[in-house]
Amino acid sequence: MPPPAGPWRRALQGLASSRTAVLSGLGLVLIVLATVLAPVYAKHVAQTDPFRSGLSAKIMIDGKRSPVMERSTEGLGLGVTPIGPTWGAKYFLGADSQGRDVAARLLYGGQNSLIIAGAATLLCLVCAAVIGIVAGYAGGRVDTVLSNLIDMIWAFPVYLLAISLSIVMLGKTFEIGPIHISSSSLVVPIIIIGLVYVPYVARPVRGRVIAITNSDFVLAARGLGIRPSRILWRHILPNVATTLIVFAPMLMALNIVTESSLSFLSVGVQAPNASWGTILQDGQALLYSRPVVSMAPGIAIMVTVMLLNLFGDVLRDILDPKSVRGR
Amino acid sequence: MPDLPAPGAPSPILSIRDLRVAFQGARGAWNEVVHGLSLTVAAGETVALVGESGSGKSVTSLALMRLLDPATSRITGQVTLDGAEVLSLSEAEMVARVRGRIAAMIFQEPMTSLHPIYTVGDQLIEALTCHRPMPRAEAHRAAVALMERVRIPDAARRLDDYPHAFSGGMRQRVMIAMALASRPKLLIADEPTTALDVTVQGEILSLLKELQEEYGMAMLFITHDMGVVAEMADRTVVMLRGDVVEEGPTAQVFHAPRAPYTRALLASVPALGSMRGEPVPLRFPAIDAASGAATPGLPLARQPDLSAPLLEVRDLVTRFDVRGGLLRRKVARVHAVENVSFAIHPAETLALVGESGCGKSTTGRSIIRLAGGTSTGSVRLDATELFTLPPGRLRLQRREIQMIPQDPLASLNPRMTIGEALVEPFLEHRMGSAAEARAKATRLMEQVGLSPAMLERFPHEFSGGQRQRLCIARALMLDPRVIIADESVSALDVSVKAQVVNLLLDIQERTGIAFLFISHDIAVVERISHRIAVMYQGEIVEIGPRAAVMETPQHPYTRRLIEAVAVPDPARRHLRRTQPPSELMNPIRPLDFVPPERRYREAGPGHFVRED
Amino acid sequence: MLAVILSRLARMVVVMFGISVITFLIFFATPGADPAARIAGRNAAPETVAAVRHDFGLDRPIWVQYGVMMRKMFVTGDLTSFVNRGQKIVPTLTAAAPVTLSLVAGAAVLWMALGAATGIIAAAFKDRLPDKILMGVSMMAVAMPVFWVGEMVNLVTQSRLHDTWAFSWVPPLGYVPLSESPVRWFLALVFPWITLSFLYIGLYGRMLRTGIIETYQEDYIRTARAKGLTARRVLLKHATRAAIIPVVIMFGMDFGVLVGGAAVLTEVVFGLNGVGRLTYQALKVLDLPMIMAAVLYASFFVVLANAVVDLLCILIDPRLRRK
Amino acid sequence: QDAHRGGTLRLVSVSSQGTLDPHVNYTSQFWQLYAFLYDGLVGFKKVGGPESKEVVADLAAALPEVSNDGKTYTFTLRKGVKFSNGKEMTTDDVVASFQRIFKVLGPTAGTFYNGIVGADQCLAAPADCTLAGGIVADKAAGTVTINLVAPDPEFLFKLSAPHASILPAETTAKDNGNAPIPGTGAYMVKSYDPNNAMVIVRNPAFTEWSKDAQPEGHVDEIDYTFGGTEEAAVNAILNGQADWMFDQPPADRLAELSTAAPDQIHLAPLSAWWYAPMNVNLAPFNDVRVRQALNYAIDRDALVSLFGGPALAQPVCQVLPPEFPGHVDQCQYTLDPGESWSAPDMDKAKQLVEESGTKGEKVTIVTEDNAASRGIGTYLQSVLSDLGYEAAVQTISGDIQFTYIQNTNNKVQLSISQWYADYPAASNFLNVLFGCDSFHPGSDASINIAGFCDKGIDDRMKAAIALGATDPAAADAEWAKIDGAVMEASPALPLFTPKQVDLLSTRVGNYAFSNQYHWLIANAWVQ
Ligand SMILES: Nc1ncnc2c1ncn2[C@@H]1O[C@H](COP(=O)(O)OP(=O)(O)OP(=O)(O)O)[C@@H](O)[C@H]1O
Ligand SMILES: Nc1ncnc2c1ncn2[C@@H]1O[C@H](COP(=O)(O)OP(=O)(O)OP(=O)(O)O)[C@@H](O)[C@H]1O
Ligand SMILES: [Mg+2]
Ligand SMILES: [Mg+2]
Repeated sequence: MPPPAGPWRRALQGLASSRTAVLSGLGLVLIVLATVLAPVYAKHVAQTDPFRSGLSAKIMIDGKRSPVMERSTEGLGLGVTPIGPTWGAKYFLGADSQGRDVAARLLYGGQNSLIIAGAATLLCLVCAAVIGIVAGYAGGRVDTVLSNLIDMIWAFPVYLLAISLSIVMLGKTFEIGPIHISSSSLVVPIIIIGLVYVPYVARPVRGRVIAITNSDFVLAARGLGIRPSRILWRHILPNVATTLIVFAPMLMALNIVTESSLSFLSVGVQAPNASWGTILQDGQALLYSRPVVSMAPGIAIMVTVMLLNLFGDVLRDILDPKSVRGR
Repeated sequence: MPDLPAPGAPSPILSIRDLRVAFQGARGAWNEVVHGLSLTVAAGETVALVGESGSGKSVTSLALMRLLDPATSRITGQVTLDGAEVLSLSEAEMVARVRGRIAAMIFQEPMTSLHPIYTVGDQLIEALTCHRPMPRAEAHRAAVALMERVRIPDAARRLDDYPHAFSGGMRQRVMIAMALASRPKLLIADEPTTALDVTVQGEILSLLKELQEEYGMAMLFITHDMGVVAEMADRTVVMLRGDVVEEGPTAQVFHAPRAPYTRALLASVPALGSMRGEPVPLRFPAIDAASGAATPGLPLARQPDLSAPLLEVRDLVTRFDVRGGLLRRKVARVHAVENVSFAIHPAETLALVGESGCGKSTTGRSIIRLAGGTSTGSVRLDATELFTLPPGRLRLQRREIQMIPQDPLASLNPRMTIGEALVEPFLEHRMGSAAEARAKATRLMEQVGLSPAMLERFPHEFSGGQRQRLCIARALMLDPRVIIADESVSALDVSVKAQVVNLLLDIQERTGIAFLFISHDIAVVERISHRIAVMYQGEIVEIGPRAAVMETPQHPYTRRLIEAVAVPDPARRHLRRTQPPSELMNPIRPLDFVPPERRYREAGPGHFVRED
Repeated sequence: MLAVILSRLARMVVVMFGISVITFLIFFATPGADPAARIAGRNAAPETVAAVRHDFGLDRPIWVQYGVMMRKMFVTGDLTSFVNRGQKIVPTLTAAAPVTLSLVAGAAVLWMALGAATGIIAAAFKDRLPDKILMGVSMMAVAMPVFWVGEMVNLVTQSRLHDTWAFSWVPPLGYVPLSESPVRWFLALVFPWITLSFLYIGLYGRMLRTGIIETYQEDYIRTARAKGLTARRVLLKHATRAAIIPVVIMFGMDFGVLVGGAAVLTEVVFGLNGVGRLTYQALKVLDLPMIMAAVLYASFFVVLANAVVDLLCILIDPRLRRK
Repeated sequence: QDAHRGGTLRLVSVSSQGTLDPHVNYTSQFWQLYAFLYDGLVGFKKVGGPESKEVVADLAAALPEVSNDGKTYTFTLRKGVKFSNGKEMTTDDVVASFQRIFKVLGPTAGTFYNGIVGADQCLAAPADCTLAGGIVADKAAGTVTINLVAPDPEFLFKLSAPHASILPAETTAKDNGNAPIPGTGAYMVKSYDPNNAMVIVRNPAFTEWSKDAQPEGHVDEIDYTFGGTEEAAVNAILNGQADWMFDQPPADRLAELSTAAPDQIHLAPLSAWWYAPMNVNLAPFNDVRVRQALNYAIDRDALVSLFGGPALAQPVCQVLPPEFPGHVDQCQYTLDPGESWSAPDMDKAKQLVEESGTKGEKVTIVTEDNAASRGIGTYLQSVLSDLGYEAAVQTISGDIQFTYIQNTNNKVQLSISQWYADYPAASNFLNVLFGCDSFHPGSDASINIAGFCDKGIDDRMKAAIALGATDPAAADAEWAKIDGAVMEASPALPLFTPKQVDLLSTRVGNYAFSNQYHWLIANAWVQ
């Protein structure tokens, strides 16, 4: 008799047998790997420090030393344009308005973007799970209060929270036990982004919890005299987990985009640190002269999000072909 | 080999030759589920296709209509429907010539087979006009006529209702009406009554028979219920795992079955009335699947201890609020259980029978206070009044009285292995160490006829019958004194059903446990119970010793219930009566409804009948 | 019906009250937001700052200020901005509403039409080339940050290719009221519509496709096919109608937040002075009265959209209808 | 008749600037409009070039007679000047207008006009402001006399500011917000929606009385649209859909513009200063060596790059901008200290940091969320890291940043800011930005962001102001020395002096740039 396969094992097997899942998973691993190797790239390939302004830097091109920031000499001589893509080791994608290597920053930025989006996804899932489970399981007044809270978060302008938080945190370091949170820490955008989509997830989780609470196996567990706390922990939570897992890649994708939007409104990762969002924003100031600076992170976001979505689709099909629709 | 129609006989409406159907599974592997099936249906003839669950009956019927997803299935062989080579037609030709025209179909699940967001009339009219364009008014008239034809009362008005406002039986009538819309030459009915109540089942079957005659249709009737086969079919085809094992005129198949499988099948069919004269519950005969030889079942050795009731239910009332509108305010009440009283003694089995929705499950759940809604009355287990226990005490008391739920798959947590599920309640009640729990689980698995190695599996990896046994094992983990078995065998195949019934009787014999056996399957109830209670619309209308209730039913409803059961004997066809359709509705009552006072008369010793 | 409306109103009031209190508290906890100093202007004398603080009642207890603000917003309607002194908040918001409405409504038409088409076509051609192409494109649409798309669109239509025949008709960024010139209104909104709807076309297309494919598993589709309905009719009438319900729910929620100001990035990039941009600008300068009004306005639409969606679902799905 | 008369000028800006009330609004964007909407008793000459710093008589028939040791100014009003509502201007309007400055809590009431007799009471109780004894009108003679508590050499400049515009006496004494107040200028506001547009038309009651003070404009109408982005504005102008943008064209477009449309670009020097105040009361900048070190370390050439290159900005290492009264070229913080900046002196900087022993301390730079400010912040962060500090940049929205960095409670160590002169006097830079009087700890209104208060220097500044009343030339010389002394203490990093870029459509003619009002819109024509 073949060894029985648990649902997790089956999910893994399902993923392994799906070409889309394998390819997109591989792509994601490659992206993560590339961002992890950013220091190596910066140090050994591009040989630049992507966090130092290189406004007066010079570079050898075709045996000619030319400045990274090219001052316009024609016409009225206005404007300074960073060097464009060299397609060489140094300044592969050109420089940004601070004369820094865009390619190196793109890799570093990927780290931050992925960390923020990943951590925010986790935070969001945890919050949504707690809210959804408590609301769905407790029902009654607790449910009403939490449902209203969900509505409030949904209607609340994130950017108010973002702007205020970033100012309140400014220059301060909060120490909660061993955790240090400073204004430049990634925690700020993580918290903000993490909260934005809580309603998005909490609602279906709540619905699912209500369904599970009324399901036969929970009824059966009660009939067997199992304690309510154990029912919550052993019976309800694991069954909500699939819903949460199915949401994860999609949420991650949304969070990457949200992170870039927050940075676009300059609330997010603080200079000189980079994220795809901040590079996109830098690039926006160079949109007309060096579009590549904003194209590069744009495409990076797009590719990552697409891979995540592809992977998520397969995951959804495998875990729960009938659950979450669309997003 | 199936015998082909003799030359000169009317050419068959349907002829299938060497039909093979395969599905594409994981990693693209093809898995054949129908292996070279051949059969014919002549004009006006009824052919029954029987076999156990999963034997390929539905797949065959869908293949004929080319309703399988071409992307994941492969059909080979030859199917001729009234001269049309079905397998070589294009999808468009199927639509234009075959589906709905030559052949129409009725499905097993009337609850889900109608589109929930179109009115019944829309769907009927669509069926009428898609082959024969006609003005809307005419179509409307035709639809009303059809609805009347399938005997839906007040047809003109109900045309504008949505399916959810119809009961299962009514929906199945609508499905039939739709199938008849374009006057097909062949009607394929895939288990059209399995999901319905016995009483309704009878009505639908007689309606089908009647219409078949009237329209001169041939019918391919798919079922696993030998009783229904006996009622309906001219010829019978028996399927086993994708193969035809026997084929012939129905009477011949029933009286002189050739294949061992057919014999086994017939032996396991609980036949109503076969218990006449048996004093105690009787096990099903054990069948050897290879030879079909049956060893007769042993009667139950242990007698109930009638000295003192173990469980005493008095004046149990359970009502649910019906909330409506966006505000979710109370608009009415479901009187699911109304003044139910009975007692069960140690080692006794009380059966609770009645049609779907009459409140059987709710009664069971109310006893262990899991029904939700509002319950009043009194439930005593020995001397403990369950209805006044605080939640903590009640939780511990539940050990004594266990319920085996109606749907075993749904009642097992899909994310827990069977081992975990079995051990959990044992540990929760601090009945011993984890090792002891494990040992007991292993023992019980063996007792219910499963391998202890299966403890590591997840619920979905079991068959329906196995799951039912798992639930029994789980209940037994707590050494309860009463088990409420809710439709524990109704959804099972005949052979599996027999096994589970035997298992329950074994347990009772060994442990002296008392059962409240909830079922709508009277044939099974007859075998297993000491006493029977008949429920109708939330109330008990008749209760008494098994023999008394079965042999001298007093209440008209009880009689109707017993009569409606299809008897697996083609010689005793009795359905062809025109019965007025009775629509089962939930016992929904307005908020101010006061239930009438009921009195019971004693028809014999311990045999009580409601006075109406 | 009245009771329904009342309960919805109650919920709306609860949500709006909660949000306004949170907003208020956040504002006063934010350093640098002191309206008095900013109203007084740069290099104002301390006396002036103090006088302004008193004049605006900013020296009163915070709950009194809250009460006054709510009264000015809802009762007297003469709430004025802290930053643009004298700017009446309520009329400003109502003036911005049509811009957002034009943007969102037009985009909604576009995305519902194209999203539905995408979903239906993709489902009809499941796993074949058209499906793959459409799903690829909609995946891209979902994956592209909207402001980035907007910037790129502007780069092309306003600058790089503006002088070519293809884009010379593109008017400068900004909004033209419908009443002023329907043609110019339309032209000015073409690219904002496309940009805003792009994401949703992708989202809704994918959602609808999944829904339709799931619906095809349902028994009633099998019934419809067995009846002999054409494949097209089964797809359009039976599968799509059932699958569109979750899309409608989603649509209601999205429409609500967008009208409430969530289209901010599109508005900013395309220079449309709508509610979103108004909110965004108020946020940038921490203009409490404007933020407050905008936030309440948005929450109003969110709750309203929830209610409308509930109603719509009941209209579409008779199962939810109980007497 | 003027051949260029007529047409509509289409102006665009990313955002409007709030209230229309000339007594309240304190933004260069709207002051530019007040130039042709309102008049004071005197005003800056509305011509391009250096002459624009001159004060000429406006509603007064002539420049005032100053008597009583510079404490009494007597103005004779012009006759026949009408407000746009048709009413004739009288001395009543003048008196009421001066009272109104205090009643509406004008931003400069306590800094520009507090020297008028009776201003103290007005500041204390604005509602009952009479300025008794401060403003004396003789209606019959048509004269107004202003009495000051002490002589003020800059008083005429202050009177030229739009905050001293003469408005009809019946104007309500509170901020009129978006409702236009009738003025005496050549144009009047027809409609204003801060979220959408402003329409300005000719003042029907206007007749030109002095071309220098209030010229009759060329165009018939000015449409000012708010919204959109800078990029969009550039595109609109290049595409001929707009005539001028208030905001500076994004640095990104400059190279393109300077080759593609050199004729449409006008560059003008500004009396402005980009600087980075260092909080002298917070570590590590409470150590003068650290402040000096940073001043030595920054590469002003790189900063100029960030702003668009040498054509657009000029590196400076002192407070007073070039060609400003009191300015003398000097640069202490360069490789070879002297008159002008040449290159950073990193060795010296590192040595100073070493001496101060503050290496490794944390520094947060608070910048605005525009490209230039953020760029400078990022650059400074880089320099601070080189010097051994642990530096971080924090970007916040511009309007909030300006008040945020002023408040000592927020403990801002280093920030980026700008200062644009209100009027051409050295005190407007030095005294305002580094005087003890403008340092208000714990307040959001404390323009001395560095918190620099040196008693000795403060006294010298007060003396220099007083000297200006009698001997402007000597005062200017003294200001130059004070400039040097302030820079010695190094409370801020002078970054550069920006130039104004005006991008006009091809159809705009007669561009003139006033130091005070910037582009003189009314002087331009479109046909
Ligand atoms: N779409 C499908 N894809 C793969 N396998 C299928 C599919 N449909 C049916 N099967 C398999 O084909 C076999 C026959 O199924 P079928 O539904 O015909 O059984 P049945 O005889 O109708 O049983 P029941 O009485 O339970 O309805 C089963 O093993 C089933 O698992
Ligand atoms: N939680 C509930 N809320 C409202 N109504 C309920 C609830 N549970 C059961 N009912 C109603 O109570 C009645 C009795 O239901 P019950 O499940 O007991 O019937 P049953 O006899 O077990 O039927 P079946 O044979 O179909 O299982 C039905 O009309 C049902 O709709
Ligand atoms: Mg079947
Ligand atoms: Mg039941």
